[in-house]
Parts: sequence; structure tokens; C-alpha cells
Amino acid sequence: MNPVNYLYLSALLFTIGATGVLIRRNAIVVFMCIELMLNACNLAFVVFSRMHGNLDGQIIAFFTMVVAAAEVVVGLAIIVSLFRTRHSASVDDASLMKL
Amino acid sequence: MSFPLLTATAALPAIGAVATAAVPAAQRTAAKWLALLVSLATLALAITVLVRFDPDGARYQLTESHAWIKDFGVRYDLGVDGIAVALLALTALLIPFIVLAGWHDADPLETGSKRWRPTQGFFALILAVEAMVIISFEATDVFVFYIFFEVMLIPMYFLIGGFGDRAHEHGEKAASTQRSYAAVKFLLYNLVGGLIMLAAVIGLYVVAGNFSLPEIVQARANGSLHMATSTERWLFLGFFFAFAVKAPLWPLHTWLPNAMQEATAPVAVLITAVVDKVGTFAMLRFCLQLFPEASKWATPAILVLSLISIVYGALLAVGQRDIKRLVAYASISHFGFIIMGIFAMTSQGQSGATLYMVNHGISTAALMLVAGFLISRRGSRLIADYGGVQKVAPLLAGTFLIGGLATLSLPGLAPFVSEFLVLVGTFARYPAIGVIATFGIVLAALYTLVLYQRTMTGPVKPEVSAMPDLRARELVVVAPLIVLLIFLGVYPKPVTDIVNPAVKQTMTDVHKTDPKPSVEAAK
Amino acid sequence: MENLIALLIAAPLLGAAVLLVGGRRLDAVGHWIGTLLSTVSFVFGLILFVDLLGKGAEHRTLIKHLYSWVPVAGFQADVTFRLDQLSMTFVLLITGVGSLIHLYSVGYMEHDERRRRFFGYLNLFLAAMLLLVLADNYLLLYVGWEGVGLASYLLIGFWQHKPSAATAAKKAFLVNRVGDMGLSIAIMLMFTTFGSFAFGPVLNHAGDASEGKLTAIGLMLLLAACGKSAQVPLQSWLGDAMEGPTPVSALIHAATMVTAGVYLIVRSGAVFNAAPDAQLAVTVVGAVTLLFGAIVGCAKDDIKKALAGSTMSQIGYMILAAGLGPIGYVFAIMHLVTHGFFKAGLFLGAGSVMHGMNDEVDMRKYGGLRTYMPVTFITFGLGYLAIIGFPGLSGFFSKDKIIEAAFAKGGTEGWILGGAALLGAAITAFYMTRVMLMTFFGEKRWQPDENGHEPHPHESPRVMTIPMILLAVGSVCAGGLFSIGDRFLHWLEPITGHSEGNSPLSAAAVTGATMVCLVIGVGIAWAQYGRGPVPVVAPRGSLLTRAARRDLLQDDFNHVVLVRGGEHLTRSLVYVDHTLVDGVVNGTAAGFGGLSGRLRRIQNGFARSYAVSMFGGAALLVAATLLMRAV
Amino acid sequence: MSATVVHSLWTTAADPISKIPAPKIEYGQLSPTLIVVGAALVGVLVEAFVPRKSRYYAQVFVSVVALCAAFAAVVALAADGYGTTKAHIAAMGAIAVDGPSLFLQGTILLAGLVGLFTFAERRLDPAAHGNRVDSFAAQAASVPGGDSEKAAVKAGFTTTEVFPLLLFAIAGMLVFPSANDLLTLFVALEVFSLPLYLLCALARRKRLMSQEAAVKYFLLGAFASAFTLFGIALLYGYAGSVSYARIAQVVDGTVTNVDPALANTMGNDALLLLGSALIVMGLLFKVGAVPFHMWTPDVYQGAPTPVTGFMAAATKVAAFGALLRLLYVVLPGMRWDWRPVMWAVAIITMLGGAIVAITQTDIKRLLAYSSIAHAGFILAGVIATSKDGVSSVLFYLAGYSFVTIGAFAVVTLVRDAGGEATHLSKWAGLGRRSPLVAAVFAVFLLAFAGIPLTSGFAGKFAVFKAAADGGAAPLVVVGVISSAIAAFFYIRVIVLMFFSEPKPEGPTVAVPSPLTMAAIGMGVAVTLVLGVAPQYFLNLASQAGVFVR
Repeated sequence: MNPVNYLYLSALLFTIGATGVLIRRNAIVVFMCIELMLNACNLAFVVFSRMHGNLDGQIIAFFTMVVAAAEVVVGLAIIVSLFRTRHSASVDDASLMKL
Repeated sequence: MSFPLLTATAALPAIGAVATAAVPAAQRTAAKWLALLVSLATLALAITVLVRFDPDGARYQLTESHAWIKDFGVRYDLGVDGIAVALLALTALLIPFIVLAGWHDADPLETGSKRWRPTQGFFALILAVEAMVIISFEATDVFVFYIFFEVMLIPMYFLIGGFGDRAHEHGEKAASTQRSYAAVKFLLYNLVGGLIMLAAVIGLYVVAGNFSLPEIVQARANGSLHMATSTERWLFLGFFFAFAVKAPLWPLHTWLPNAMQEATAPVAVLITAVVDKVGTFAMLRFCLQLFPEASKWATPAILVLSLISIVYGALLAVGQRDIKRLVAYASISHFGFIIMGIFAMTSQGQSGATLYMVNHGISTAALMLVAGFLISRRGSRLIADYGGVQKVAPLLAGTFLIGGLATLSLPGLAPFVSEFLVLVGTFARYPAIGVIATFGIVLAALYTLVLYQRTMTGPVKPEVSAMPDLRARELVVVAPLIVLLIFLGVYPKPVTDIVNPAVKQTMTDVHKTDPKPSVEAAK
Repeated sequence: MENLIALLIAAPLLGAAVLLVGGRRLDAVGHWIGTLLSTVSFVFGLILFVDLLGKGAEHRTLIKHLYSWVPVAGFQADVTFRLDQLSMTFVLLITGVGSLIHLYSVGYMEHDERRRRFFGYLNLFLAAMLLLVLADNYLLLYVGWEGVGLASYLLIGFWQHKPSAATAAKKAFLVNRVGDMGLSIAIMLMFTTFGSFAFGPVLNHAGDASEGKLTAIGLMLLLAACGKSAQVPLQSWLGDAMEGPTPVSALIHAATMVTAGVYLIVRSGAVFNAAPDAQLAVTVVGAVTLLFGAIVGCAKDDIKKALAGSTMSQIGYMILAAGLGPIGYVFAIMHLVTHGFFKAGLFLGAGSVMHGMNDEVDMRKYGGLRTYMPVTFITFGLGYLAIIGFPGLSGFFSKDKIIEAAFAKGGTEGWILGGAALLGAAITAFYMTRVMLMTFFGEKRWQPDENGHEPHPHESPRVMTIPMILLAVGSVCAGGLFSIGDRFLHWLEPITGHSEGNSPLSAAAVTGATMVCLVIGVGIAWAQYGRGPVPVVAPRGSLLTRAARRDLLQDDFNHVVLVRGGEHLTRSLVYVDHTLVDGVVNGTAAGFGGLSGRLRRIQNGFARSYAVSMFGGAALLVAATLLMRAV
Repeated sequence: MSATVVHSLWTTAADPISKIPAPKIEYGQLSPTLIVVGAALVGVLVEAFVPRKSRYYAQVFVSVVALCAAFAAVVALAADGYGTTKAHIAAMGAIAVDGPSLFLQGTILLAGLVGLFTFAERRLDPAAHGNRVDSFAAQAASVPGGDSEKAAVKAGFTTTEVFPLLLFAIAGMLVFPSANDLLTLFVALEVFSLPLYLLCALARRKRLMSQEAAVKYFLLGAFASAFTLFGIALLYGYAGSVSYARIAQVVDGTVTNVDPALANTMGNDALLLLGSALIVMGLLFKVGAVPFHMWTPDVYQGAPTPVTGFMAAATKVAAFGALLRLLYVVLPGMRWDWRPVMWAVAIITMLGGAIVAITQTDIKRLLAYSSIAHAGFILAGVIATSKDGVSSVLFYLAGYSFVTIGAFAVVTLVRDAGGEATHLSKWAGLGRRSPLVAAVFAVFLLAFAGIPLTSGFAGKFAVFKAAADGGAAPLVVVGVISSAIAAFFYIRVIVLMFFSEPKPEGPTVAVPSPLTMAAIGMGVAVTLVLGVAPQYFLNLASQAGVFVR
């Protein structure tokens, strides 16, 4: 089966993630969408590595996971503190600063 | 390596400025005296320059040259030609009078916080401006000139915005708002001009690869540096715009009335008599020398603009209700003459223009400073608030009249010579423009005499009835200026002798020769 | 000898400097210093005169080069003086009459606390006027030209507390400036034509230049002359100038300064000779003015204004003569000199009358003064006879010659000009007689003024009468002295040249005609003012009279067109400057402000909208990159 | 792709470990980064083991020492010629040690040091319950205004974790501009971003804004890095490698030993263009270029001012370094594709930043927008695509970073009851109250405005000169115009400080400790030195202007 299709899939996932970021209010969900985008990238890496027949892509995928994990730590910390302050995780509520 | 006279002439006031600023808050008078002494010392140095300068010697003399910013092709090159020397002397000459005239202008009304030292700042800023003006007259490196041409704005800006006439018809609050408006207007106008010039400066570097005025002129003369016509024109416009704002030339003039109106009289003199001269000087030195062809290309347009400035400025002066604004518009008219003389491209025109810069400096100083004394007495700038001053303060009125007569360039006083030279120089090449410009002398008489009549003559207004006549300090300021006006009017030769060779050089740079008299031409 | 020329000017200049800078400590002696120095200069003048007489007619030109004034490339202006018969004549007139009037002023200004300054100004005027007539090039002449203008400005406005005086002074200066414009343009033209503006090169090579250029120069010079000599259309200032103290009117606005225009034209004769059109213009101006002034003179009740009108008209005669070319130059100058005597005399007389009448100037409030101030009456009377051209007195000779010359111009022009001159003579006779009668004859018409001061006329002190007497002598004898044996003609001829022209009428005929006009004029005047009493309040008068009272509506014209129009122009320009020129800039600033205000709304604080913009940006970036590759 | 190839993959993957060659790491050349990372780890340990009272001092000590040592290391390397002759690629092609990276690392380290000073400042706020307090939350976890926070303040807690965080961020920034393959680039990006996200959330005052800033920064940052990562993926797909050199070869078509497997993806320009565009976008986000700038004002305003200062300076330096390397090393081959795009970005960035700044009322937001405008100016230099371009950008960054930190340090001084008084109206008449502070700030503003004799002018001139030389004259004109617009609001602040009457209830100016003074002094010194005598530094920059390939 042609690996290119997986590329389409990853592109699709990436777009879904991006759209999610744009349309969802809840910070957690937004964050999840970002994770989704990262994973889409992972898929792409793996596929390319498969096509090129070298392992760089797969290794990068591992790196990405680690980075994603780190992001989760930082991100959740921030979002939780925000939630505890405002009792809402809505991104739109956090709009004190504008103009 | 001889003594760097030119650097010293600029450095002395700069150091003086720092020193003055450093004087503690309590010793206000000390600061004043320090500033005065420094300015006098600078004058002494300037006179040394004048003496050391040999009119028939090399084009640029007392030159200094040091590497500065290699990567930008910038060298710290100084050197003076006749024109620069004349203006250098003028600047150094006027500053002591300005300092003396502004003796009490910056005394703080209320002793505010310990660290707030307006007086020190005022005089320090004046000296700083002097330093920058002087060095921009001396610079033979375009970049060096540009830097000081720009930086000059900052101290001027603080002088205009920070200090103004005490009394104001709408109270101190309105005064300060109007002051800062004037200051910002001044700064933005000139900054925009300067930035557009910056683009041109960069362009010049891209074309020429260095900033040394003599080298570029040399290279252009012997053809080793070719400039495409369009490029030359764009660069010329970039330079000229900045200078036209500074000069100021119609329609870029509107900052001047505000600035001169809001600033204290001495600062107003500093603006119009000293700082603005850098603009006209730069036209003569940079526009014509760097871009001769483009200059000739632009001449008709520029002459028309200057003609408009002359008439327009004079007419608006007639229409003013505010003494200082009136003088400002008069200056605009005079700058029209200067620019016209520069671009008439005749020896008479350009010598006249240079002479005009000097004379206008002195005459405006005389008129404006006396006006300042007048205003400080009555606490109003409105012409309508005065009347019959002549009866209570004849000395003040007399000096004011002489200043006015100089402004309308009465023969026998210095400005006449320069104005007539400019007119003749222009007429020789462009008769029509010359004739129209001559109307300017009628209008000049109109606004000057109307001003004098409304303020000085007629029945004595009760508000002015107790007005004291000129004090000793004020007389010390005015008398020398008047003596100079008369001397240079009767015997301008010393100045013309210094200026003529430089002008001759410039004429050759632009490949122009004076038109022949028709009788000889016929033969 | 030459150095004396410089001293000639230096003396009064020194006086002016000393008196003006000297300050109050000189108040006591100031007037004497002034008088002394002007007399000194007169003495120098005499010495030089004698010296010139000693020389042969062709060696009578002394040149004194002092220093190089404005040397710029081809433009060489030197401070050089030229003393020849023409300028000599003026020097004597100026310093002579000047000194007398200084003397007179000592008495006249006695009660003025600013007398010192007055004498300072007078000396300044003398210096400037001498510079004017002694200059060897037009630029230097221009300096004197404006110098006398300044002096006249200062002196007209001497009583500055009177707004009318200040205004009059300003007006005089401004109108003169218009004339000066002509002079400066003329100088520029000379420079571009001859490459010089010194008398020598210009006048000697006048022939080489194209007639068009010369005509232009001539017309510009004429404009200058009109301004200075109060000729139509620039005459309007002279009447108001009478606001100044009477000695000033006598010296500056009768005897000397106002005649500078004549000097200019005669001096530039060579130019005019080669430019007939310009000459014609000159004669026309002269003719018009001599009638204009005369008519105005008839209607004025203010004695000084009446005399001012007459001055205008007399100078009209001179200009006319000057316009006639070599035929008239000499007589123009001759009339100028004689006029200097009798008109100065008349003014001093008027001044003496005012002195005795609490500065009352309205002739309708005079009357019968001959008994109260006999000396004034006699001197004034002699001046009167002289000006109307009573046979044997100076005016008779000079004016008669001019009329002859006018006819001698030949052709219709000749007839018209001559006719005008004759008519002028008649009117002159009329208005002068009117002045004479209203002032010295009839019954007394003065009443106490509002605060009850009954004027009690009295003869003026000797210090005032002596100059009057001397001038009277002058106005009686000068004409004869000059004309008998054509002394004056021979004296001036080397400079001005002379030609007889071809008069259609014999000299006798002209003289006869003049006499007839004279008699008619005097007769009408007698009929109107001599027989019956003169009404204290002026009758409404005919249309012409009313027009004449208002300077033939000339001032109204100026006021409406120039003053009002100018005010509107300036006001609208101020508006334009504020709204348009300034508005554009402020508008730009405001525009950026508004734009900024609109753009910052995009920054709405919602993270998601930021994300949108990033997403959009990314899309654009990608699209653009692809596009770049596509094209 | 045939089954055998797949099998071969498996086999290669399944080879015994012993076959893998041990990677060769030049520790000496990586020492700057390693020192900082090490120090950061030490900092973590300090948090764990050192008693609370003395943590602050320990942390400050460790960090200062580390940064100085790292800077010394950079200088040593540069002196050793690694910037010029011995420049090469270290760590198995992961890190480039060459002029630009050393210059930028030096700049970042100095900026970090100065920033550290502002972090360590503890004299601005009045002591709470006898404990000196800095500008960071007593306890980040506690709810603002809640009891736990009060307790934490009472107990005199301080978030000394900021120092290790700062060090980690700096470490990431050191790697970022010298990363020589896309993976390193990405990791470095995250390494310096994540600590910054946290730092933003740690303000002591105005914590809501601080947290909001953190959330925005985090979400948008993560969003951007996702794009970057996808871009990396695509480039990898295009070239079959993430190494800059390799990709560059493929782009130029000078690739050797083409492996048939790559044939179908290799040279697929769609991948190349998409990928590079997305990566560039990620970098533009970091430098705050329009339209990726919108996080800048909010984050700058909300974050603790010391953090803002550091972020504004160092992030820009690092990001521009990476951008330069990417464009000059990886994508010179497709110059004609990205230059026009960058033109557009530069233009809207310059104008957008300048124009929107005009109507700002908060000094921190104002500086944020001005930083956007400056990003635009720097981009103009980037576009020059010449050695001059590189060195001019390096010079500009060096000058700009210190001015920025100094300016924000001054902002920390002007305070009222609610902490820093950042609303412009409160700055009215500052020149009367404390002329010195106002004067210093005026100097910084003039430098921002690019008035001659300040570093701002020298930098601007260098950049514009390079741009004009590179044939981007229109950019120069736009730049000049937007500087004119920008001048307007800088002047507005000066007018406010000097010419308007001080308000009676106006803010007070805190007297800082030598730390902040040092930061400000450094700013002034650099501003003037680089303005008056820039030659030496221009030399440095131009020597450092060459990338190793």
C-alpha cells in the first residue's frame, strides 16, 4: 500500500488539530488539539522515514514525544493555575489585556 | 599634527555644556556666568579661525582628518571654506548675546525638587546647540554633517518645549501645552526631513562608496564617479527636502512660527539666526557640490518656491497679531531671499546669499531680542497690547526701530547689501523673478512699520506707562549688534572678501558662469 | 580739495551721530551743535564752489574715491563721490537753505523737549541728501535716496504721540518704497545692460544699449522720481507729510528732498535722451502733476496743505522741463533752485503764522494778520510774488523759461504741454493769491478754542525772522542773478547739455501769455476772496472743489483698493496658512492616529483570534511562496 | 518500494549495538551551552537541598558564575579562531560553531546576565513582613489573593526557581542560533520556550494578567511550534535528512550519491516550499513579525517586567540568529522564492508596529509594539542576503538587546501602590520629579527612535545600508517612513515626561539596588558606545558575518 496515503492522513490530522485550536474554547481541549497536531507531525516523520528508508524520522518522532510530554507538564501547570484563579478554563475569559 | 583648532571650537562649548549642566541647583548664577564665559571663549577661538583662514588659500583649510567608522566609509573630516568660516563666526558671535539676553529666562518660578535644575539645563542646552551647529559647519564628511544636523534637533527640542515666555494670555497651563505642541511640531518636521535625507545619505554611500565631500566632488569632476541622472535627482531631492524643512522653505515652513512664538526670544533667535542657517548653508555646500546637474535641473522649481516664500511670508507677517509670529514670518520671507540667491547660480546671488545669512542672523537677533525685552516687560506678545512705548522707553523704541529698519533692509544697514546682491544676482539670470522679488522690499517696509507704529507710537497705553527703558544688560546685548549692522552695511568688504573665493569655487562646481552684460555681449 | 567733499557729508553725519547717541546731556546745546555743523558743511560747500569757479568749465568735475564698498565678481560698488556743477548747485541749495532752516528751527522748536533729537534728524537728513547728490554711482545714490526717505519718515512722525503723524510718516515711507523699487530695478537693469551702475560707464555708453532697455531703465527711474517727488500717481503722501513740524515741510517737503526726483532725471539725462518714449512719459507725468497739484492747492483750507499742493505742482513743472530733454534740463534745475528759495520762504512764513496762532492751520480762522506780523507778511508776500511769477522776481524767470521750453518741444505735444504749463501758471496765481488774501487780508476770523485760549498773534522771534528775510532776498534776486547773461545756463551746460529747440512762439509771446494767465488767476482770486468776507466754515463747494479737497479722490482710491484689498488678502492668506498648509500636516498626523486606533481593535485580547491571524498568516506565507515559484 | 529494501531496513535496524559508532562530541566547543545547562541543573539541586533563606543567594551566585564562565568560554573560543578560521560543525553535525553563533551566544549571555540582575532585584517593593521581595510571586501555585498566598508572603517565600528556569532558557537560546539540523533547532526552540512560558506566569503583582499572558504565550507558542514541526517534517520528507548541509545540497541540486529510494520525493518542490514556509513562520512568530506578532503586546504587558525585558532582548537575538542561519545556510538556493515574501513581511511589520504603537497608553505595550517595528527593521537587513546583511543584523541585535533590557529595567522603577505604574498618564512630569531617571529613559527612547550618536542609529544605518546595497531600496524608504512614524510616539513619551505638569498623586521612583543600576548603566553605556564609536563592534560583527556550511 502506498505510504503517501499516510501523509494525507497526517495532513488531515494536522488540519483537524489546527481547526480545533481555532474553534474550541476550553484551554484543555485547545491544548489537546495542539498535541494532535504534534502527533500528526510524528506520523509524517515516520512515514517519510519509511519512504526514505532511513531512521532519522523515527528517531525524531521519539524526540517529539518527549518534547510533547514536556509541553504537557508546563502547559497543564499554567492552565491549572489559571483555572484555579478564575474557576474556568475558557480561553476567551482570559482577555484582560487587549488593544 | 597641528593643534586641532576646529575640533576645539566645537568641543569647547560641548564641554562647557556638560560643565554647566553639572553646576549644582543652588548656584544658578554661577551656571550663567560659566555659560557666558564658555561662549566668549568659543568666540575667541572662532576669531582665531577667522584670522588663521586665508581667503585665497586652499579651498578647505585647517583641515583635520581621522578614521571614524570604517565600515560606513565615514571619516571624521573637518575643514572650512569661506562660507563656513563666515557662518562659524556668526554663530560664535551670537551665542554670547543669546546667553546674556536669556539671563533670567530660565529662572525657576518655584524652587521645585532638589534635582530639578532648569537654569543649568537652559544654558547647557544652548551651548550644546552651539557645539553641534559649529561642527556641522565644519564637517566635510557628509555623514558627520548628517549626524550633527540631526542630533542638533534634540537640544533645540528641549529648549523650545521646556522654556517659554512666562506670561500667556490663557495662563501657564495653556502655555505649556502650546509649547510642547510647538516643540513636537519642530522635532517631527525636522526629523521627517532628516530621515528622508538619511535614505538619500545611504543612497549616496551605495553610489559613491564613501562620504568625503571633496573626494566625491573630485571623483564626479574627473568622471571616475558616474551618477545616473535619475539617481542624482532622487538623491538631490532627498538632501534638499531636509534642508528646505530646516531653512524653512514654503510650504514646509509652518513649524517656524509656532516654534518662534512659543520659545523665549533668545531661543527664537537661536532657531532662526543660527540653527536654520545650517539648512541654507547645507544647500550651498552639499546640494550644489554633490549634485550640480540635479541642482540645475531643480532650479526653476526652487526659485518659484523661494519667490512664493518671499511674498507669502511677507504678506503673512503683515497679517499677524503676535509680535514673535510676525518676526517668524518675516524670517520665512528672508529665507526665501537666501535660497533664491543660492539657486540663482550667479556669483552675486551666492555671495549675497551667504552675506544674507550672516546679516539676517544679526538683524533678526537685534529685532527679536529687543522684542523679547519688550514682551518680558508687558507680559504679552500681542501687538494690540502695546502703544506709545516710544514715549516711555525711547531707547527701547529706538533700538527696536533700527532692528526693524534692518529687517526691511534699509540701505546703510547690513541686510541691504546682501538683499540687493541677491536681487541683482537673480535678476541677471531670471529678470521676471527678480522683479517680482523686489515687491518683497515694499511688503517688508509695510509689516515693519506697521509693527513699529502699532507698538511704539500713538498715545501711551496705561499698561505700558510704567515700562522701564532698556537696562544695562539689555543695552550690552543690543548695542554691539546695532554697531555691527551699521558697520557691515557701510563696509561689508571684509565678509565678501572671505566669501567670494568659496563662491567662485561653487560656481565652477556647478559649471556656471555669470551672464555677460548685454552691451559687452553685443560687442 | 577732493577730501573736502567727504567732509561735506561727514559734518552733518557727525552731528547726527553726536546728537542721537549723545543723550539727554546734550539737550541744552544740541540745537546749536546741529546748526553749527550744517553751517560748517555750507562753508565747505562755498569753498568748493569757489574752487570750481576757479577751474575751466571742463575741469569742474572732482572725483573722490573713498573705498571699495561691495566688490563681488562683476558687481563693483564703490564709495565714490562726484562733485560737478550739477551736484555743486544742489550742495549749495541743500546746505544753504538747510542751515537757514536749522536756525529757524532753533526758535520754532524751542518749546519741544525733544528738540535735540529733532536737530539730530535734520542733520541726518542733510547728510543723506548730500550723499544723494554727491554719489558717483546709482547704488550709492540709492543709499542717500532711502536715507532721506528715512529722515523724512522720522521727521514727519516726529510728534509720534499724534496717531495722524505716525500714520502719515508710515504712508510717506511706504509710497516712497514703491518708488525705490523702481530705482533698484533700474539699477539691476543697468547692471545687466552695462555691467556697471556707476555714472561714468552708464551715461557714456548709454548709446550702445538697445532702446528697449533704455526705455525700461528710464521708466523705472521715472517711477523712482514719482515716489520721491510726489508726482502722480505716487503723490498722495505729500499732503499728509505736512503733519511734520513746519521747518521740516520747508526743508524736506518743499526745498530739497522732494526735488531729488528732478535731480535723478536730469542726472540720467543721457539715458533719457536715448529713450524718447521714456521722455514723453516724464513730460506727461510732469504736466498732469502740475495741474493736479495746482487744483488740489486751490481747494485746501489748511495753509500747509495748500502750499504742499503748490509744491507738487511746481515740481510738476520741473519734471516736465526735465522730460523735455536738453531743452529743459537747465531750466528744471533753475526752477528747482528758485523754488527752493521761495517755497522754503513761504513755508517758514506759514510756520511763523502758526507759531503766532497756537499752531492753527486753517486759513479760514486767519485773516488780517498783516498788521500783527509785518515781517512775516512782507517775506511771505515776496515769496508769493516770486511763485506766481511776478515780473522780475525769481519765479518769473525760471517758470517762464520752462513754459517756453514746453512749447519748444514742438508739434502737438509742444502745444499740449505748453498749454498745460500756462494753465498751471494761471491756477498757481489763483491759489497763491487765495492763500495770501485769506491769511493776511480781510478781517480777523479767529475765535477762542474750546478751552478758551484766545490766540493773540505776534511776530516771531528774530532767530526765526532772519532766515525768512534771507530766503525772501533769495527768492527776489535769484532769478535775475541766474538768468541775466544766462549765467546758470553756462554753468550747467557742460553737464546737462543744452539745445534751444524750435519754439513756434517767440519768447515775448510766451511771456505775454504767461502775464495774461497771471492776471486772470489773481483777478479771479481777488473776486472770490478779496472783496467779500471769507466764510469761517467752508462752503460745500462744487463737485470739483469737494473732489479737490480730498486730493481728487486719489486717497479714497488707495484706501479702497490697496488698504482694504490688502487687508482682505492677508487675512485670507493667514487662514490658508493655518487650514491648508498646516492642515495638511496635522491632517496626516491625525490620519495615522485614526488608522492606529482602528488597527489596534484587531488586538481584541482573545487568544483564539490571535491564533486565527497566525493561521491565516501561515496560509498566506505558504501561498505566497508557492505563488513566487509559480510565476 | 520493494520488499527487499524494507527487509534491509529491518536488518540495519537490527544490527548489534556494537556496530553503532560512538558519537564524537567536541565538549570544548560546546562548553558555553554545557556550562549553562550544568548550572541550571545545579540550580535545581539547590532548590532541593539548600535551606530556603539562603537559596536566593545560592541561586544568584550559581547563575552569575555560570553566565560569566560561559561568556568567558565564548570569548576563549572566539579568540581561538573558531569564529573565523577554525569555524566548523561540531557534535556530529548538530551544532555549528562559527562566527554568527559565537557572536550571538556572547550577546545572549551578556543579555542574560543583565537580565539576571533585574531578576535578582529585591529593593523595589517595600519589604513584606520583614522579607525582601522581588518581582516574582511568593508561591506560583497559590491562588491570587487567596489565603495560601497571604501565608506564603508572610512566610517570606520567594520563587527562586526563576533562576534555573532562566538558565535553561538561556541554554536553549544558546543552541537555537547555532543549531545545524532541524531537530536540534526544534528541541532548542522548546527548551527556551517552555521556561519562558512559566516565567511569564510568575508575576508578584497583577497575577491575573500574568497568568493570562502565560496561557496566551503558551498556547500560541505551542501552536506555532506545531507548525514548525510540521514544516520540519515536510523538509525531512523533501530531503530525506534534517541536516542543514544535506538539505542545502538537495535544494541546490548538488546532492551526491542519489539513493533511488529518494527519487520520487526528492526535489518535490511542493514539500520544500511548504516546509520552509512553515518553519520560517515559526521563527517569525518568535521574532514577533506581523502577522504573527499578536502575542507580543499581551505577553509583554502581562509578564513580570524583568522577564519581559529579558524575553524581548534574548528571544529576538536567538530567533533572528536561527532565521539567518536557516535562510543563509539551508535556503540560499531558493532565495528568489522567499525574498519577495520576506519583503512583504518586513514592510507590514515595520509599518504595522509603528502605526499601532501611536495610540498605546501602556508603556509596556508601547515598547512591545516598538519591538515589533524593530523586528521589521532587522528583517530588512536579513533580506539583504549578503555578508553585510548578516553582520549588520548581528550588530543591530547586539545594540538593541541592551537598550531593551535597560528600558524595561527603568519601567520597573516607576511604581505606585499597585506595583509598577505602567500607564503612560502616570509618567507625566517624571522629568520634574527625578530628572536622572527620565533622562536615562529618554536616552533609550532616542536610541529606539534611531537618533544619531546612539546605538539605534548606528544599527539602523548598518541595516538599511546593507538592504540598499542588496537592492532593497524601497524597503529602506519604507523603513525611513516608519521610523518617522515611530519617532512620533517615542517623542510623545518624552513630552509627557518633561513638558507636562507632574500629577500630585503621581508614582514614586524607587531607588534600586546596584543590580538594576548595573542593568540600566550597561544599557546606557552600550547605547552610547555603539553610537559614538561603533567601529570595533562593527569589525567584530563583520568578522562574525560568515556561516559555516
